[in-house]
Amino acid sequence: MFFQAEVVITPREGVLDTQGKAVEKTLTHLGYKGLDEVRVGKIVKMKLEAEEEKEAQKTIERMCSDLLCNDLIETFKISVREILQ
Amino acid sequence: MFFQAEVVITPREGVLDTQGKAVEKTLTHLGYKGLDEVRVGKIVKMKLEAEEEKEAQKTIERMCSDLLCNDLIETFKISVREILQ
Amino acid sequence: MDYKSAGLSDPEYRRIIEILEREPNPLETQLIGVMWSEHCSYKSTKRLLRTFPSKGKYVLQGQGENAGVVDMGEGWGFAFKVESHNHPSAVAPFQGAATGVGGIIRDIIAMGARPSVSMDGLFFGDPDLKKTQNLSKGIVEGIGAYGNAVGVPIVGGKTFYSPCYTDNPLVNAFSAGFVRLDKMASSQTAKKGDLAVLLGSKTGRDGIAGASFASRELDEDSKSSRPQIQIGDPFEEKLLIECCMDLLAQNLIASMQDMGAAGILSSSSEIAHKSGCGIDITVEKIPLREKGMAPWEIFLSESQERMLLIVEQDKLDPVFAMAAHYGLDCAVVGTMTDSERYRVYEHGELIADLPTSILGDATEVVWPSAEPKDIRERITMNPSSLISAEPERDLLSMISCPNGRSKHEIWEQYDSMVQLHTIDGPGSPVAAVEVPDTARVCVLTMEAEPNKCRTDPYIGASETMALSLRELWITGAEVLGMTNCLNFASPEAPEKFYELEQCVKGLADTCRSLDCPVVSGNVSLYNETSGGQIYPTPLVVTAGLIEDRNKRLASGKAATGDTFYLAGDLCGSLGASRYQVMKNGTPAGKTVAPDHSKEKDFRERALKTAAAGAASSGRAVAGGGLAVALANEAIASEKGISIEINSSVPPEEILFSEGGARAVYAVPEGKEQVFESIWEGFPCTKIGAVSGEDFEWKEMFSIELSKLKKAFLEGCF
Amino acid sequence: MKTAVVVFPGSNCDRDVQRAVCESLKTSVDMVWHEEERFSIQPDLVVLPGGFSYGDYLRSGAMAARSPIIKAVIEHAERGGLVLGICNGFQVLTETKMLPGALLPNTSLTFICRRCHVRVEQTDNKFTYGFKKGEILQFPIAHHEGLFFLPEDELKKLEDSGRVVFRYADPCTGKAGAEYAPNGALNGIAGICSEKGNILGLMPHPERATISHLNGGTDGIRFWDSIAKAFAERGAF
Ligand SMILES: Nc1ncnc2c1ncn2[C@@H]1O[C@H](COP(=O)(O)OP(=O)(O)O)[C@@H](O)[C@H]1O
Ligand SMILES: [Mg+2]
Repeated sequence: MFFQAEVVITPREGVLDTQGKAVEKTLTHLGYKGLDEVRVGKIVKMKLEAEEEKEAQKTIERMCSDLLCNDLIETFKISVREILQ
Repeated sequence: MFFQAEVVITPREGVLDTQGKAVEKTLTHLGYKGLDEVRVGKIVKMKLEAEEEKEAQKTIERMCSDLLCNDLIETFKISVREILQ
Repeated sequence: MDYKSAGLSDPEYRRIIEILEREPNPLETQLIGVMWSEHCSYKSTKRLLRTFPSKGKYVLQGQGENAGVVDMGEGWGFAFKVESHNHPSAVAPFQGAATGVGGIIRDIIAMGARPSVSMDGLFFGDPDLKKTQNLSKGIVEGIGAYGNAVGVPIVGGKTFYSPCYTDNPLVNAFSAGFVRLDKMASSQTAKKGDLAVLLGSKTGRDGIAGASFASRELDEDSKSSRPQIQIGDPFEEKLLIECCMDLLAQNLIASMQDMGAAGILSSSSEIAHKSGCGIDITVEKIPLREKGMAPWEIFLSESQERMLLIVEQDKLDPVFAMAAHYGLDCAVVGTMTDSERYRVYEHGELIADLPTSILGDATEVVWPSAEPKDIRERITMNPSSLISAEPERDLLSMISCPNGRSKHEIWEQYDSMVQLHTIDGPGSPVAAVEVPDTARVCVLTMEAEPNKCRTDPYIGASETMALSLRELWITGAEVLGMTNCLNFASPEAPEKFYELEQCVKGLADTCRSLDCPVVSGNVSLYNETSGGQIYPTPLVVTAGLIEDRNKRLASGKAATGDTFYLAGDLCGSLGASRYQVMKNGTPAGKTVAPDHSKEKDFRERALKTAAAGAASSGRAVAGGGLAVALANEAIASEKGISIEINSSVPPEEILFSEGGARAVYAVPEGKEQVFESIWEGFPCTKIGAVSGEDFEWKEMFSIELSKLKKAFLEGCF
Repeated sequence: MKTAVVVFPGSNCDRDVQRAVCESLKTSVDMVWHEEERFSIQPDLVVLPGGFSYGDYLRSGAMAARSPIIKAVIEHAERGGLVLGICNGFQVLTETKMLPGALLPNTSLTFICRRCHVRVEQTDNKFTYGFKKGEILQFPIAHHEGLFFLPEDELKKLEDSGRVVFRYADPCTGKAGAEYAPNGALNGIAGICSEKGNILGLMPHPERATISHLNGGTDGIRFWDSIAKAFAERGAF
C-alpha cells in the first residue's frame, strides 16, 4: 500500500521563533491588524510504501526522531493517508 | 470573531526542491526504503481577528501574495477555523 | 515550429535553409534559434569585442574560453570572468542572483581551477523606493546564500544606485580561481571516440529558453512568458567543485564545459565545434527530473549545477566511481565523432542533424549607430549650481549618501574569509588574496562609472578603466589583465548602439595604451523597460600581482606621525562627479579624459613608491574626490587628519572634483625624502598630516572622527 | 597531537582548519570522509569543521549528525578524546546531543560575517587551559544560525556547572553578555564544553585568526597553542 504523509514541525512553545516574529512584524507593517502568535514551522511531505497505515505512521514517527525533528526546539504532528500508487 | 489560520507553502510542481532532495537522500541512507517525492515546505500559523470566516480567508490570501509566498516557485494552501479568544 | 517564435529573423531563416540545403525540422529550428540568440551568439557585439587588445605577457588563455587565464607565477594560473544575471534577478531577485553566482563559478571550474574568490557588481534603482529595497534585499540574500554555502569568499564588489536601474537592476557576478598550469582544462580538446558525460543535477524544466529571454527587453509579457524559474542548489555545486577537482587531479577529464545558457545544447555544441569534432547525443540517456519532457525542452533546459565532461573510454569507470563517492548523478549521453555534425538521436531515430559550425557561427548583426541628440545637453553643466556654500555639510552628505556610504550592510552578509586566503576583503578599495603556497598576492578591483559613461561614453569608459588600473598600481601590483561585463540597453536603437560602441572604444584604447589585455567578458543587452533605459554600464574587473606580500601598499593604514601628500593634479573635473549628481539630480558635464602618457608616468612612480616602502598607506582619488578619499582614509585608519591647501580654486573643485591620475599617500617620518624624490617632476603636494581626533580642513571645516564615521557607517549625520 | 578533521559533504572550512592546525602546531592532519565508520589512525583531537554540511538544509548540522563517522566520534569522546566543533561543527555537536542546546537563526535573520570578540569564561577544560580567565580574544564569525538556545532551567544548569567557555564581549570594557552577541545568543554564549571538558563547540572561527598576514587576526594561534599545552600537560584521555 502507498501513503501520502505530512509532518508539520513547529517551534516549541517557549523557543524563540525569530522568523515568526519577523513575519508578524512585517505583516503589521503592511497594514494587517489583529494578528497574534504568528509561528513559522516546516512541513515535510512524502510518499511511502507500507503494509498498512499504522506501520506508515510508525515509520514516519521514527523518521521524526531520527532526523526530521529536533525535540529540544520543535514538536511535530503527523498525518498519513492512503493513496493509489 | 477569532480565527486560527494555517498556511502551508510548498515548492511548485517541477521546481527543484533542494531541501527535499537532500532529506530524501539522507532518509534513504538511514535505511528508510520506498520513499518518493519528499518535499520540504513551510507552514505559517497565526491567530487573527475578522468579521467572519470568509473575510479571514481573504485576508490570509492577501498575506500570501503580499509576503508569505513567492508565487514563482511556491504554491500555498490555507485553512482557517474559528476559535474562542 | 514557427521560426519567428524561435527568435529567428527572415534573413536568418533563409540563411539556415541555404546552409542546410533544406528546411530545418522544428527541433532544429529551436536549437538554432537559441544558439543564434544575442545571449549565446554575441551577434551584435562580436565585431566590437574583437577590438579589445587580447595579448599580454601574462596571458595564458585569452577570450574564447569559459574564462581567461593569466600567469601568477610559480606555476599558478588565475582564471577569471564576470557575467551578468540581470534579467533573472529582476524577475526573481533571490534565485536570479543566487544562480548568477553559481553559474560563474562553473565557468571557473571548467578551466580546471578551484573557485577561490567571487565579487558582485550590483546596480540598484532609487534607494528610497520600496521596490528597490525589496529587490536589493532579495538579490543580496541570494548572493550570500549561494556564495556562503558553496564556500567561495566574496572579497569585494561594487554597489551603485541610480534611478535608471529602478526597473532594471543589474547583477554582475565575478568569480576566479587558481589552477596549476599543468592541470588547466579546456573546452577545445575533445577527440573522436571520447564520451560525453553529464555530471551533476538532473535536467528539469528550469529556465527553458532563458537565453532568448535574456536577449530582449523586459515587458509586461515577460511575466507570462517567463521560463520556469531556476533554483540554485549550492550544496550540489560544492560537491560538483570537489568532484571536478579530484577528477582533474587524476587526469580523468579530456575536456570540459559548464552548462549555462541553453544548457546541454550550447555546452555540447560548443565543445564539439571548438574541438573540431562532431557529437552524437542520445536523448533518453539524459537523466531527467521530470516526466514527459520533449527533446527541445531537454536541450534548452537551464537546470543548474551540471557540467559536461568529455572522458576517454577507458577512464569512464574511475569517473563514475568518483561521482558516486560524492553522491552526484553521472551519465554517458553521447559520443564525440569526426563528422563535424551535431546529431541527436531519440530511441534510435535521428531527430536533429546539423553542422556543428551552424550553432557556433551566427551571422553578425550590424546595427546603425548615431550620436545621441541630447549629447550637448549631457555634457553641459551649470557651475553656479555647484557652489559649495557649506563644505562640511556637503562632505557629510557625500559620505553618507547611498553611493558614498559604507556597504557593510551588504557585504557582512557574505562570507569573505572562507578558504583562508583573504588578505584584504570588502571595504578596501582593492581586494587582495594569497596566491596558494607562495608569498605572492593577487589583487583585484571592480569598477564602473555609469554617470560618467552617460555624459560621455568614451571618456567615461576610459576613466573606469584607468581608475581600476591606478588602484592596482598604487598597491604596487603589476597588471595582468581584465575582464568586463558590458551592460547596455537595446542595441537596436542607434543612440544606444553608439554608446555601446564608444564605451568599448574607450575601454579598448585605454587597455591598449596602458598594457592591460582583455582576457574574458560578457555582454548583457536589452536592459530596458517601458519605464526607461539604463545608463551605459561597462563594469571592469582588473587583476594584478604583487610578488612579495610585504611590498604591498594597503589603504587605511595611515599612522600617527605620517604626512599626507596628494600625488597628481590638485583638481579633476566636477563633470558627472558624485558631487555634481548629488547637487543636480542627474549627471551632467564631462569628466577628465585620461592622459595616457601621464597615466604611465603615474604608474612608474606609484610602483616605485610601493616597492620602496615609501608610504604607509595609499588610496586613489575616486568617487567623491579628494575630500572623500581623505575622509575614507581617516575612517579606515581610525586617525584624525589635518589638511591645509592654499589655492584660489573654488572649494568644491578642490574637495570633490574627480578624474585624473591622482592618489593620496600617507608617508611615515623619515620617508619624506624618498617619497618626494620618486614623485619629483610629477605634480605632488604636501597637503597635511595625521593629527588629532578630527578630520580638519584648514579654513573649511573640522569634523570629529566619530561623527564622520557615523555618517559613513550609518548613512546619517 | 594527532588531529583528524571530519569532512561532510558541504563542509567548507575543512581545509582551512587543516592548514591552521598544520601551520600552528606543525603536525599533520588527517582528513576523514563522513562515510568512514572509524578512524584509520586513532586521533587525539577530532575537529568537526565549519561550513554548510548538507547545504544546511532542514536544520544546520542535522544531517551531518546522522553520518556513519559520528559513532566513532562519540566513542572517541566517551573515551575522553578531544572533540572540537567550530560553527557548523558546533551545530553538529548539538544535533548529536554531545553538547546541549540548539543554534537558531540569528535575530537579524541574516548571515553575519565579521570579526567579533569573546571573553574566556573558564579555563578548566582541555581547550582554554592556556588562557587566563577573563581574557578577550578576537575571532571572526560567519554564520546564519548562531543563536545559542537552551530552555531556561537547562541553561541555568549549564551556567551553574561552569560550562560556558566563551561569551561575546566588548573589547573596550571587558564586559560580556547577551547585549554583545551579534546573533542574539542567550546569555551571549559563543562556546560551551561538555561536563568532562573534552568536547568544545563554538560559533567563532579560530582557524580564521591563525595566519598572521590574513585579515582575521592572530588570536587563533594562541587558541591552538592552548590546546597543545593542555594536551601536553594533562593528556587527552
Ligand atoms: N556588493 C558588494 N559586495 C561586496 N563588496 C562590496 C559590494 N559593494 C561594495 N563593496 C565593497 O565596499 C567598498 C566600496 O564599494 P563601492 O560600491 O565600490 O563604493 P566606492 O564607489 O566608494 O568605491 C569596496 O571595498 C567594495 O569592495
Ligand atoms: Mg570602488
